[in-house]
Amino acid sequence: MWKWLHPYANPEVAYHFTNKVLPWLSALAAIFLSIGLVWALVFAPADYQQGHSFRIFYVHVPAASLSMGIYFAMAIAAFSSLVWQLKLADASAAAMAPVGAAFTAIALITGAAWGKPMWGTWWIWDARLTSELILLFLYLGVIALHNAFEDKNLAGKAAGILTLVGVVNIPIIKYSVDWWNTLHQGSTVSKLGKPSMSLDMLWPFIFSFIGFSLLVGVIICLRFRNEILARNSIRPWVRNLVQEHTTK
Amino acid sequence: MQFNSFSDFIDMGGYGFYVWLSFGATAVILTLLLISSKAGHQQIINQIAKRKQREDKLRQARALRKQQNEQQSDQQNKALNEVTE
Amino acid sequence: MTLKAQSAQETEEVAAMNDSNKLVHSKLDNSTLENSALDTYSLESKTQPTLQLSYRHAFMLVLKRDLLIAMRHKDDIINPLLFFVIVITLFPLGIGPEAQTLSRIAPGIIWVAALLATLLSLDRLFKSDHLDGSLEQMLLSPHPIFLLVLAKIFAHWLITGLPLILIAPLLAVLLHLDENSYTALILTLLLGTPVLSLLGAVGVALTVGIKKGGVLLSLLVLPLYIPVLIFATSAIDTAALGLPYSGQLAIIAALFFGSLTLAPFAVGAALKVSTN
Amino acid sequence: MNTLPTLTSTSLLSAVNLTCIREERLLFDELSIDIHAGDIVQVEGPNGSGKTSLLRILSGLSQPYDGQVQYKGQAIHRCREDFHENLLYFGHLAGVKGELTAEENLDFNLALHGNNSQDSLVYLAKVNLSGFEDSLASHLSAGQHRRIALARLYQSNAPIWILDEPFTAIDKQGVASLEKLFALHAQRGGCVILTTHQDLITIKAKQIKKITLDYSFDSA
Repeated sequence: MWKWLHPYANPEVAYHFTNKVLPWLSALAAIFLSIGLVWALVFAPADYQQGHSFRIFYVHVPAASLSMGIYFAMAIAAFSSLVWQLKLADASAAAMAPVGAAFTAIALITGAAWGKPMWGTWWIWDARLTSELILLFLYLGVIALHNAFEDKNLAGKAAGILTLVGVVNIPIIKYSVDWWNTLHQGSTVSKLGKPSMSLDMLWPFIFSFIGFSLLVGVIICLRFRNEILARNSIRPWVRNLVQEHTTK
Repeated sequence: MQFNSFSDFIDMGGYGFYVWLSFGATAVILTLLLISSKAGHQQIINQIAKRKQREDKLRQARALRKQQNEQQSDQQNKALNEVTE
Repeated sequence: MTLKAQSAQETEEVAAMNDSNKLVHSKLDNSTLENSALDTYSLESKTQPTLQLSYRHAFMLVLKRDLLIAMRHKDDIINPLLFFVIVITLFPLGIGPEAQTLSRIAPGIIWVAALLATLLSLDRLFKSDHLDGSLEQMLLSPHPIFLLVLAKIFAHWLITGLPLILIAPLLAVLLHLDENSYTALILTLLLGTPVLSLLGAVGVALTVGIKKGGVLLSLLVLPLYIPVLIFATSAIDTAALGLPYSGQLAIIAALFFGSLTLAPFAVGAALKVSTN
Repeated sequence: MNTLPTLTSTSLLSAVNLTCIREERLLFDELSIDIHAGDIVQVEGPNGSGKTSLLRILSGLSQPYDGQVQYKGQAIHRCREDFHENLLYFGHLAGVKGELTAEENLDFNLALHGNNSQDSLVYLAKVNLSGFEDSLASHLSAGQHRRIALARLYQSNAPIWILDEPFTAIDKQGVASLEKLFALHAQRGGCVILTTHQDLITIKAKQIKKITLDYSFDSA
């Protein structure tokens, strides 16, 4: 596996590889997202209890699970960057943080917008929303720490350590918040239960979920490319590339 | 098709505001992120180009100084030679 | 045998050198240089067998030094404590003096104030050492970094955590905390404040090299404090109802041992990055 | 151990293909150095050329962008404790606490690095600090701080000395006796790696190996 991976550990190769992959990934993301979202907005049936507000589900749930997933991916990247000194893993972790933060913010906003008609209030200290809020803080911490260092390599290492500390803490935080929530839960709060999803609800969900995941891939690739350039700015291949771009 | 008319679609059975708020906010955030990530590429390239220019200038200045120093020392040597002669 | 030969050789050499040095140095030189050469050998041969002992030695060394520094610089102990007291007295002024309301929110207030006071005092954990270069020297010592870090964190807890615990019952009186809750309050603080110091140390270690790290520190550290806050306040609440709260205590203890084993390594790694 | 004859043949400390990038500037690229027992190495270069960075990388405080530092042929992060036992690093910052007295500072520094701290008063006298043993370091000057830190050199049994500007804020007589100490240390089979703005006076130029760092913008 290492032999296969090795050429991709070269920044130049990785840069050109991402460049090649990007158009395909973008096209796929566009196709899946448009199918998924149109299906979700227009063709999917309304929930018998929640009516058309249920359509928020097709954005909220993918965003929430992706926000968690990106953090774990970031932690894996941070781990391999710290343990095996993979500079590219470091760059990819740096590329992921803002994307994860954006999806956490989306999950929070859509959660609030869904909560208003369901619970009658924009914000409720629901266990899932609360953990999502704390996850946003963790993301913001990683991003802020990253920006605080001038040297990109140091920034990556520091943010990596914080990410790992965070990833150990996430299950604990999630458990504690769940526990806190059940302890303090009033009787009026009705949780957003897991509705038994019929197939005509499941398919648009699958499509939009894949679409969002691909979109995450696209944005991460875009940012990854930038990070590689920024980290290798003194290398001749980057200099040549810059020459090509500026003389155009 | 779940809606009879376009206005029905916009209304979303009374939940229009919330549904469109969610989808709108998502679209705005993701578009902004996408644009800034895409623009970042050109930004970084410009930055590197600028730094390269600066370095070129510095290198030129340094080469020039070296030349001048050499010329000066040459002249001094000549002067010295003349004196000793 | 070879050792002997070497040491003989060494002393000869040193003696020879001392002759040449005599002009500059005082009489003392001869004896001390010889001493140092002899020490060299005794130290080299000692390193292996006393390794275990030297772990404890290193820990005590750093602990004693930090406590000594704190004793000479008492503001560091007193200021966070004053902060803790003042924040807590602000709450009744902001909320109103009704005993019922106050006793309802007392656990939360005391714990949030304790979090903030710890946060305030965290800065001194590594900052001054980083600024005057003693942190570098510690990282370059032959002792494992986690050990030195642990000693520093323990010293920090003794200086800031312990006084909080001692003064907390007094403040609980001001807030009309339920009488059943006092032991729970002390126990949660006893188990919880070390967790605050340990997790906080990770944050400080990450931000110590940054010029304006103070605000950033709170952003990094406070989310990590949430579990401690939740379980500690819930334990106190449960105690007020007269119910057993050993479950929450057990979880806080687990958090304590978890952070005790993991945090020093994270701190060590972070310090290496910060001094880079 | 300092005078083990086998040590003189193999290199004590070696840098292999070091590359250092600071604030997106290339300070040095593919730098390789071999330092043997008995060497006195002087790192030269204009301000900002990476002298301090090099010394910090050699001591293991900083990580290079690329490359490796080896102690007796082993990467230093693989033999951290062994390497640090044999290393004395003296940086820009003296590592002296203002809240402690001169003697306490020296004692702590010595003990931290596993050296005997019994004779610390004698060493303080050697750096002209007798009479100041019991004064708090915060009452002393910057030069005195540096001298407290340098007093460690007299008791160090570490063969590798890495000293960043050891002569800053030290008077002439102090410099002379430090130079003597370096020569003695090299003779005993240690090595000294140092940066300094002034030339070494008493040590003959022949004995000194020089490494010149000159920041070049060429990025290959």
